[in-house]
Amino acid sequence: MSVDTKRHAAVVNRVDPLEPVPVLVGRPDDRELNQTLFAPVWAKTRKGWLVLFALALALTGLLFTAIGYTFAVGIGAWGNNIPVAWAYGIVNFVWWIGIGHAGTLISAILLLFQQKWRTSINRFAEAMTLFAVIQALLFPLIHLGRPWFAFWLFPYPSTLGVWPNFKSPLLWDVFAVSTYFTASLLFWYVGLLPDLAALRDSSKSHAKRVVYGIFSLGWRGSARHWRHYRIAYLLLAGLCTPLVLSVHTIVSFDFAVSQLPGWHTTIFPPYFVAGAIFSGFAMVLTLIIPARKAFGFEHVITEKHLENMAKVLLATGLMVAYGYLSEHFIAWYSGNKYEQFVFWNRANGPYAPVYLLMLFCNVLVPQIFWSGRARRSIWVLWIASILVNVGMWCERFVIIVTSLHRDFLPSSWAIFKPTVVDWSILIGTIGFFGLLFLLFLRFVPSVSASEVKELRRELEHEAAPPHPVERAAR
Amino acid sequence: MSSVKRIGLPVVGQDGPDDAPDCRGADGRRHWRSLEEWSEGAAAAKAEFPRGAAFLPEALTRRGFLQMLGASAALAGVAACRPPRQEIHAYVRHPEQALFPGNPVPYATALARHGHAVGLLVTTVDGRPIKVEGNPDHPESLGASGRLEQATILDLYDPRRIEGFTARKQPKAYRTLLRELATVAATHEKDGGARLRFLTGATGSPLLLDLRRRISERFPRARFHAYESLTEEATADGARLAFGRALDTRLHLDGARIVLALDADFLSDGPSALRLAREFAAHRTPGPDMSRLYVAEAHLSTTGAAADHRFRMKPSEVLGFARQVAAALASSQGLGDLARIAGDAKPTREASAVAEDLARHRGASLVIAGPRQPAAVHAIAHAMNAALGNAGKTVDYAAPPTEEPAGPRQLAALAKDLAAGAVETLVITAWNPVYTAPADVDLEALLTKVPDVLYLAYRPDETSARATWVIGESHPFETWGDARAHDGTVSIVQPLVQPLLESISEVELLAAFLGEAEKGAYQLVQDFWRARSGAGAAFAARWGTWLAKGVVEGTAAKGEAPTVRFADVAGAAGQPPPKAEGLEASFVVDKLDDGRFAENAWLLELPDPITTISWDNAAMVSPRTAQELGVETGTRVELRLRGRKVDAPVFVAPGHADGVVTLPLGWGREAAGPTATNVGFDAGALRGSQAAWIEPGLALAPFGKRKHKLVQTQEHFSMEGRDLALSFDARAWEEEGPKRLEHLRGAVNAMYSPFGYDKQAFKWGMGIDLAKCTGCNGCVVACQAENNIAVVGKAQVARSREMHWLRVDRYFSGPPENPEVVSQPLMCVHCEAAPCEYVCPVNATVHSDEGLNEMVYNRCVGTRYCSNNCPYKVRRFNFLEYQKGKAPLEKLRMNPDVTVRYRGVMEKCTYCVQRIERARIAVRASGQNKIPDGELQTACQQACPSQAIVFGNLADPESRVSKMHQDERRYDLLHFLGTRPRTAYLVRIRNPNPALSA
Amino acid sequence: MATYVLAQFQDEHALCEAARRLRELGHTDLDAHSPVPLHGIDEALGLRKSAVPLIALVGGVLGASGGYLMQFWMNALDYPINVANRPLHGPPSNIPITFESGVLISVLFIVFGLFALCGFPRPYHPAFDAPGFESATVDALWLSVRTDRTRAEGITHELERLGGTKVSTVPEDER
Amino acid sequence: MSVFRPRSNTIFRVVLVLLAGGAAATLGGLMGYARVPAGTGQQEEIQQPVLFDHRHHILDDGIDCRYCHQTVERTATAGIPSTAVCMNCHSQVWNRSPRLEPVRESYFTGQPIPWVRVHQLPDFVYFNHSIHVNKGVGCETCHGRVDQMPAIVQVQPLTMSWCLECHRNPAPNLRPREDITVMGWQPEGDPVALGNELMKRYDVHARTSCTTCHR
Repeated sequence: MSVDTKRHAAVVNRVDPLEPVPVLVGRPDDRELNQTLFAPVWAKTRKGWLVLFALALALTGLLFTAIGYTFAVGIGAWGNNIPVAWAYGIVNFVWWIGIGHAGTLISAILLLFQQKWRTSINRFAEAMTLFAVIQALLFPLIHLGRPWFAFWLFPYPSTLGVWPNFKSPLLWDVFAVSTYFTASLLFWYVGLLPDLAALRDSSKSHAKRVVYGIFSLGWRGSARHWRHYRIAYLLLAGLCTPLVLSVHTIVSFDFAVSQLPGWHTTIFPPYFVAGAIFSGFAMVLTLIIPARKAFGFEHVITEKHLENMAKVLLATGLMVAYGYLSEHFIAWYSGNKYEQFVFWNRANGPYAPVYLLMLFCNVLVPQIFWSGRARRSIWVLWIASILVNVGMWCERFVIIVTSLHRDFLPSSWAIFKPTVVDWSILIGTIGFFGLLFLLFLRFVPSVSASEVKELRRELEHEAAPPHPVERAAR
Repeated sequence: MSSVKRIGLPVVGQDGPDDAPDCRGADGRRHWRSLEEWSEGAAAAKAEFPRGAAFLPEALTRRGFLQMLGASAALAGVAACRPPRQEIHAYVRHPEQALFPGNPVPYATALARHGHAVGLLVTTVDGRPIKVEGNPDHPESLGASGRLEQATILDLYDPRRIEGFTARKQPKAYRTLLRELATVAATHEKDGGARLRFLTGATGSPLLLDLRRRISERFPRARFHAYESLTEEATADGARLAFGRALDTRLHLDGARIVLALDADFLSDGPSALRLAREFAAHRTPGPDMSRLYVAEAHLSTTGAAADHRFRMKPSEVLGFARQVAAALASSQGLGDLARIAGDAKPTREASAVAEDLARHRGASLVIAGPRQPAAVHAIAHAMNAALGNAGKTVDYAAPPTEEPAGPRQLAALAKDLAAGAVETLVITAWNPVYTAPADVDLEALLTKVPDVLYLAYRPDETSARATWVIGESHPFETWGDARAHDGTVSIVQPLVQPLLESISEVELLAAFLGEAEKGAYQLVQDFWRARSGAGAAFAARWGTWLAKGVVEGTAAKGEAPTVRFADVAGAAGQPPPKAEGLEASFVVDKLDDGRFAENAWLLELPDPITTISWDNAAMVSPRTAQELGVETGTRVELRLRGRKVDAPVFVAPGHADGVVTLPLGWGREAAGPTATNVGFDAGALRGSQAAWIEPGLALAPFGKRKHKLVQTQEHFSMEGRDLALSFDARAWEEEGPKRLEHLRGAVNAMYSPFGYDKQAFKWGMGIDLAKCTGCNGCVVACQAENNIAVVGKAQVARSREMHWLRVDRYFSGPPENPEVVSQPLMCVHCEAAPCEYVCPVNATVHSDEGLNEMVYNRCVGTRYCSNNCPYKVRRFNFLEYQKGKAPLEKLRMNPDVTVRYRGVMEKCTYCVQRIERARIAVRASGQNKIPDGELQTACQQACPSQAIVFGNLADPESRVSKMHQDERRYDLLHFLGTRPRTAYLVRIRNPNPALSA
Repeated sequence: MATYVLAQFQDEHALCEAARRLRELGHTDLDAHSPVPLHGIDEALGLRKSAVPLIALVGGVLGASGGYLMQFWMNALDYPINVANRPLHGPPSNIPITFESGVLISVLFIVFGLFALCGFPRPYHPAFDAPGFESATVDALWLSVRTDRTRAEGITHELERLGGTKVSTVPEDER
Repeated sequence: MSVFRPRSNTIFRVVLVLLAGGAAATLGGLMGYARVPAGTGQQEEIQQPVLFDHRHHILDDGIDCRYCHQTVERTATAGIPSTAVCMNCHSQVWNRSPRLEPVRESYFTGQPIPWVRVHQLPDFVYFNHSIHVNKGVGCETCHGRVDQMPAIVQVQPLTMSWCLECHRNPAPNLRPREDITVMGWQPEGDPVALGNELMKRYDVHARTSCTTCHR
C-alpha cells in the first residue's frame, strides 16, 4: 500500500459524521490517482490473491466436472422430476441474472441521473455484471435435455424448414440475455478504453505495453475521439437503462406467462426487477467492501458510496417486500382455491423453512438500514449484503420449486431432492464467478481512473457552473 | 421401420402341412431341431428362422439410437454424422398368404392360466408378435384383455429364457432328447409306471387331458398330480357340499341388479374377470336398471372400490355375515329353506338391508363367494342363489374339466410318495412348484429323493435348480395347442412365431411319453380335433374357421341349475364359526399372479391399483391396527405364523379391516433374474396346506430402525376439495347433479376465438366414463406395450420419474377406515388451447389440423417447460437413457410404428397417432375418407374390459365419442383453465341403498 | 511528406488559446490530447457535432423493424403452425424480441460506428513517437499540429511562444 | 517511443478481418454443406451385391416398376422384390450368366441378397409409399429418371424442407394414377389446371402437421 493512501485512510478516520461524507477524499492529482488506482495492476501478485485464486480454480473445476457428468448421463443427474421439471438449474439462472443487474444499472442509470458517487464504483459493478451474466448464460444451455441441439433455439435457416416459436418466453429469454450480455460487454469495454491507454503509457515492460496497446486500440485521448466517445458512451447508457429493466422483466415472463399458480402473476415484472437490483447491489457490496480494503481505495470508494448503496438496498428491499405482500393479497383476493393453496403451501408445506429464511433475509434484514450507524458500519453492511444474496436465492427457489411440487392435481404431487451434482453446479458457479473476478482485479483497473480524474476536475469546478458539453458527458 | 421384417420370418399362422414350404415338417421346424443337422444346415436355418433374426445387430441398433439420427438431423446431414448405409434383406420366397412388409397382422390364439383360457388376437409385424389384444369373438374376453395378458408379450422376449435342453447336466439336441425321453418312458412300462409321477398345473385343455388319459392307459399305475398355489379347492368343495358333485359356478352379471360379493374380487381376479367387468360396467349408469353392489371383504380390492356399500370385516367373519344375511332372508323375507343354514345368527342392520334388497330382486340378484372363502361360504352362496331364484338366471353351473381341483391336497399325496422314495421319475410341468409349494411341504428336500426330475421350465428358477432334466419350454405364442375357457369354450392355440429359442411345449413333452413327440404339436392338436370333431373331409374347412375366429364353436358347456341340498349345507354351515382371536393372516393374489409374472418388468413397475405401490409388495394393515401395533408405512416387521417366519415392510392401507394382515403372494423370489430377485417378500413362506388363504394366529413384531422404502406413484390420496374425479350418489344426481356440472363444461370466455376444425373429416376426441372404470390398470400396460414405453426401475420411480403415459389416478374420500374410492384414468387430454404448446421454444409440441396435441420427439431439445405448464402433468421426460442396454431379443418386441425416445426428450400420450395415421392412410389410399366408428381404437380403449374409454371422431355426430361429449354426465377436467380438452370425463354415479345411507 | 508538431501545455485554457491562435494562423489540422475530455476544446479546434447519434438511430430502427418482420415471417408466413390456438401473428408476443433486437443492433452500430469514426484499431500513430507523449493519457495536455515539413519550424517557435513545452517534431511515415 | 510500427495497424486490422470472416465462413459453410449433394448424399455411387441395371430392365424389357416393387400401392414400403421374382425370368434367360450367380445362390440357399439401401430416412420419419402413389405422386418425382440409371442413386436431397415443398403445395407434383410409373412424364395441356383438377379428383390436400411423418 502506497504512502499517500495511508494518508487518505487517516483522512477518512478524521471525518466528522455530521459532515456530509465526500465522494472523493483529499485532492489527489492525476498522477497520484494513476498510481493508486493502477497499483493493483502493477503490484506483485499477492499471497492472498493466489490462495483465493486457487480456491476459485478448484471450484471452477468442480463446476465443469459436474456439467460434464450431466452431459454424459442426462438431466437425471440432477434431482429434477415430474412435476418439478425445473429446479436448481433455473433457480441459479434467475439468481445470477438478477445479480448481473446492478452493474449496468449503476453505470447507466446513475450516469443519466448524474450521480457523482457512481464514478468510482461503476467499473467494478459492470465487471461483476459481466461475470454474473456469464454464470447465468451457462444454465439455459446445460439445463437442456439435449444440449447438443441448443442451436435450434436460434432462428437460422435450417434444412428442416422449421423455425423457433416466438410465442415462447424462453425464446424471449434467449434474445434478452444474449443482447444484455453483448451490450454490457461493449459498454464495459468502451468505458475501459482510456484506462487501457493509460495503462499502456504508464507500464514499464514492453510486453505489457504491447498487450494493453492492442486492447486500447490506439486510444490517445484525442479531442476528435473524445467528441464521439462521450456521446457514444452516453447513448450506450441510455440504451442499457431500458435494456436492464427489460431483461429481468422478460425473465419474469418465463413464469408470469405460464398458468401455474404461483407463477401466473402480473406483479412479477416490477417485482423481479426490484429483486434484481436488490441482489445486484448486495453482491456489489459483498465484493467491494473487501476489495477496497485490500487495495486501499478508501479515498475513492468512500463511506458515502457504501451508505448510498445501503439506502438502495433498503429501498429495493421494501419493493421486494411489497411484491410478496401483493402476491399473497391477490391470492387471497382472487378467491381461486388453487392460487390460495400455493401460498398456504409455501408457509406450511415441506419447503416452509426456505420460505421463512427468504422472508428473514429479504424483508427483515434490510430494515436495519433505517439506522445511519448500521449503514456506515462496514461489518453490518457486509454481512447484511451476504444474507440478502442468500435470501434472493431462496426467493427463486420458493417461486420455482415450491410452486411446481404441488400444482393442480394432487395425484402428481411430489418432492424435489437436490443431488450432489445440483450442489456442485451451484457452488461451482460461485467459484467460476470468483475466478473471473480475481483475474479482473489483477489485470484491469477496478476503478475507472479517467472518470475519477474527471470527477476531481468537476469537484474543483463545483463553484463555476459546469460546461454544457461536459454536463452531457456525465 | 426395422429391417427384421425383410428377413422374412415365416409366420406359421395358417400354413398347415400342405402349404408349408417343402423343406419343412408338419410344424415347420423339426428338421433343424437336432444340433447335428443344425450344424449342417446352419446356413439354410439362419435365413429361415427368427432365432437368427434375433441377433442381427442393424435391425436393432437403429431404432434404439435416436441420438445418432437426431444428431444427423441436427447437423443437417453432414456426411460424417449420417447413419451408416443399411442393408435390405428381402424375402427369398414371399410367403403365400397376403403378408405385406410392415403391415400388422392379427392372429387369433388363446392364453391359459390355471386351466382357464382367454381368447386373444396377437398383432404380428413381419412375424414378430408385438401386441396382445382381446378376441371379440371369445366369450371370456369380448375383445378385452387384462394387464397379465398384455404383459405376456414381454415374457416372450425375455433374454433370461431357457434355451435348449439339458439332461443330467448334459446339453441335448431335440432329437436326442426325444430319444432319451422315449427310453425313460420305456423303463417304466414293465411296472406300469408305478414309479412314474407327473406334477402338472391345473388345465382344461382337451388335448392335454386326452394325452394324460392315454398316458394313464399306457402306464396304469402312473399318477398325475395337479397343483396350483392359488387353489380353488374350497370353491369345488362348496359346490360338492351344495350339489353333491363338482360343478363350476358361472356368473352372469348382465341380469343381476343386486350383487353381494362375499370376499370376491370378481372384477380383477378369476377366470371370467374380463367378461364380468364388462357386464358389471354395463349397468353402472344412472337409470332404472342400474345395479347395486355390496362387498364384504378385508382389504380394499378393486371390486370393493367399485362397491356401493363395502362392509369391512376379517375374512373369517365373512361366513358369519353370510349367515346373518341368510337369517334375514329366512326370517323377514320368508325364504324358509335358509332358516337352518342361518342357525342362530342374528341379522345386523346391514345384513337385513342387503337381504331385503336381494329379496326385492329375486331372479335378478346374485350372491358371489370368493375362492379364498371356505366351502361353507360357497355353499351358503349357492343356497341363497337357489332360494332367491337366481340359479339359471344370474348364475348357472356346469361340469368342470377335471373332477379333483388342483391344489395342496393333490400335492400332499405326491409328497407322501416322494417321501417314501416310491418315485423314480417325476415330470414337472407345473410352474415352479418348489417356490409355490406350501411351507409345510418341503419339496426342495423331497426332490432330492427322486433320481430323475424332469422340469419343463421357461426360465431358470427355484425348481430348475433342483431338477436333473431342465427342458426349455416354449412360450404360449410359440406353440400349437388348445385351451378351454371357464365356460367350456375351446380355442385352438396357434403360434405367432417360431420358437425364438430352442424349446418344446407341454403337449410335446407328454406326447414323448407316448412316443408321439415326433409328430410335433401341430400334428397332435390337429389329429386330436379331427377325431374329436368327427368332421372327416369337412374338417380342413372347419379348422380354418376355428383358427380365424379363435374359438371352436359349440364347445361351450351346457349350463344347469341343480337342486341345492339345504340339509348338507346346514350341516356344514349351521353351527356358528369359531371366534378368531389375534391377528389374522390373509393371503391375496396381486399383479404377479402366483409369481410366474415376477420377472415381468412391466408388471413390477405397474402401480398397484389401490396402494399405487410399485416394485414392492407389503404387509397391509388398517390404520387402527397399525396404531395398536405401533407400526407405520415402511416399518420392517417380522411375521410369524405357526413357527414360520418372514420379514416384510408394513403398508397402512385405507379401508382395511382391523386385526387382519393382508399378504400379497408371488413376490420375494430367490432364484429369479436380476429384475425380480429379492423384490418384495415371499408371503407364500407363511402358508400351510390346510388353510391356504386365511389363517389366524399371526404374530407381527417390528424390528430395525431403518425403514423400507416403499415407492408409490401417487402419494396424495385426497382431492383437496377440488373438482377432479367427480362422483355422485344416484339420488343426488337425479335431483340436481347436471346443474352442479354446469361450471365444469361448455364454453369459457377466451381472448382468442377457437381454431375451426369444421373443414376436417376427422376431429379426434376421447371420452372416459368414471362410472365404468374399475381402476384395474390394464390400460396402463396396454399403453406401455403399444408405445414402447420404458421401464425405469424402483430408484427412478422413487424420484417420481415413471414414464407411464397413461396413469390411473385414485382418490379417497370419506373416513380413512372405509373410504369411497374414485379411479380416474388420465393421459394427455389434448387441449385445444394447450398450455404446453406456446411455451415450447422450438415448436416441438404443436397442434395438428385434426386437433391432436402433437409431441415431436425428434424436434424436442428438452427444456421441460411444457411439463411445468401442463396442468394435468401428463408429460413424461427421459431424464436418463431408459432404453439403453436392451438385449437383441428384447428389441424385437418394439413396436416399429412408434419412435423410441432418447434421453433428454419429452414424451406423452399421442392418442395412439400411429394407429390413427395407419387407419387414415388405409382408407384414403382406397379412395374413401371415412373410418367407421369403433374400427380405430387406441390401445387403452381396446384393452379396457369395462369399456370406460372411448376414442373416436368428434366430427361425426353419430360416433360414440360424440355422444359421450353430449352426455349430461360429461365434464372437463380443470375446465376453468380454458384449455378445452378433447378428452371428456363422465362423472361416476354410486347407487347406495337408501336404507343404509340414511 | 507531412510531419506532426507536438507540444505539452499546463492547463486547458493555455491549450485552447494556443489552438485558436494556430487556427488564426491558418493551421487547420490540429488535435488535442488529454486524459479527460476538455471543456471548449471542440470550439477551439472547430470540430463539428458527432455523427454517432444518427448511427444509433439507424441501428435501432433497422434492428427493431428487422426483429419484428423476422418473427412475423417465420411464424405467420413461412411455416404457419397452430400453436395452442394462438393467432399465427400475435403482435403482443412479438414485442420483447422486437425491443431486444432493436437495442442489440443499435448498440453494435454505436460501438463499431465509434471505432470507425475514431479510425480504430490504430495501435500506431506518429504522435506516440513524440518524447514524453505517454503523459497524454495520464496527466498532461498536448496539442498536435499536422503540417508539412517546411512549416514545422515556424509552428515549433509559435508553440513555444504560446507556452508549449517539450515541443517536438515527428515525421509521419505511413508505410 | 511507441512499441508499434506503422505496419502494426495493417496487421492488426487484417487479423481482425480474418477472425470475423473465419467465424462467418465456418457457419455459412456448414449451412451450405447441408444443402449440396455432398451433404445430402445425392449422386453417391453405391456398390450393390448384384449389378442390377434398372435402365436395361425398364427400357429394353419395358418392365413396370410394380412388377418387382409389388407392395408399393399397398404398404409403407415399396417392397424389395424377393429373389423368387428375379428367378421368374432368370430361370429362363441369362440363367447361366455369372453376374447372376448371387441371385441363384440366394434362391437355392435361401439366403437373402444383401442389397444396400440407397434412399434412407431417419427412423423417426414414417414415409408411406402407398398413400403417395394412390394420391398421384409418381415414382419419378422422388426417385428421378430411374430408367436412365445404371445403378440407383439418390437424386433428391430428402431433407425435411424438400418434403415440405410438396406437402405444402402438392398440385405441381401430381399426375394421373395410370401414369404413376411413367418415366419422363409431361402433363399435356395446362399443368396448373391439371394439378388442381387432380387435387380434386384424388381429394389431395396439403398436410404439414408434424404427426403426418413423425410419430
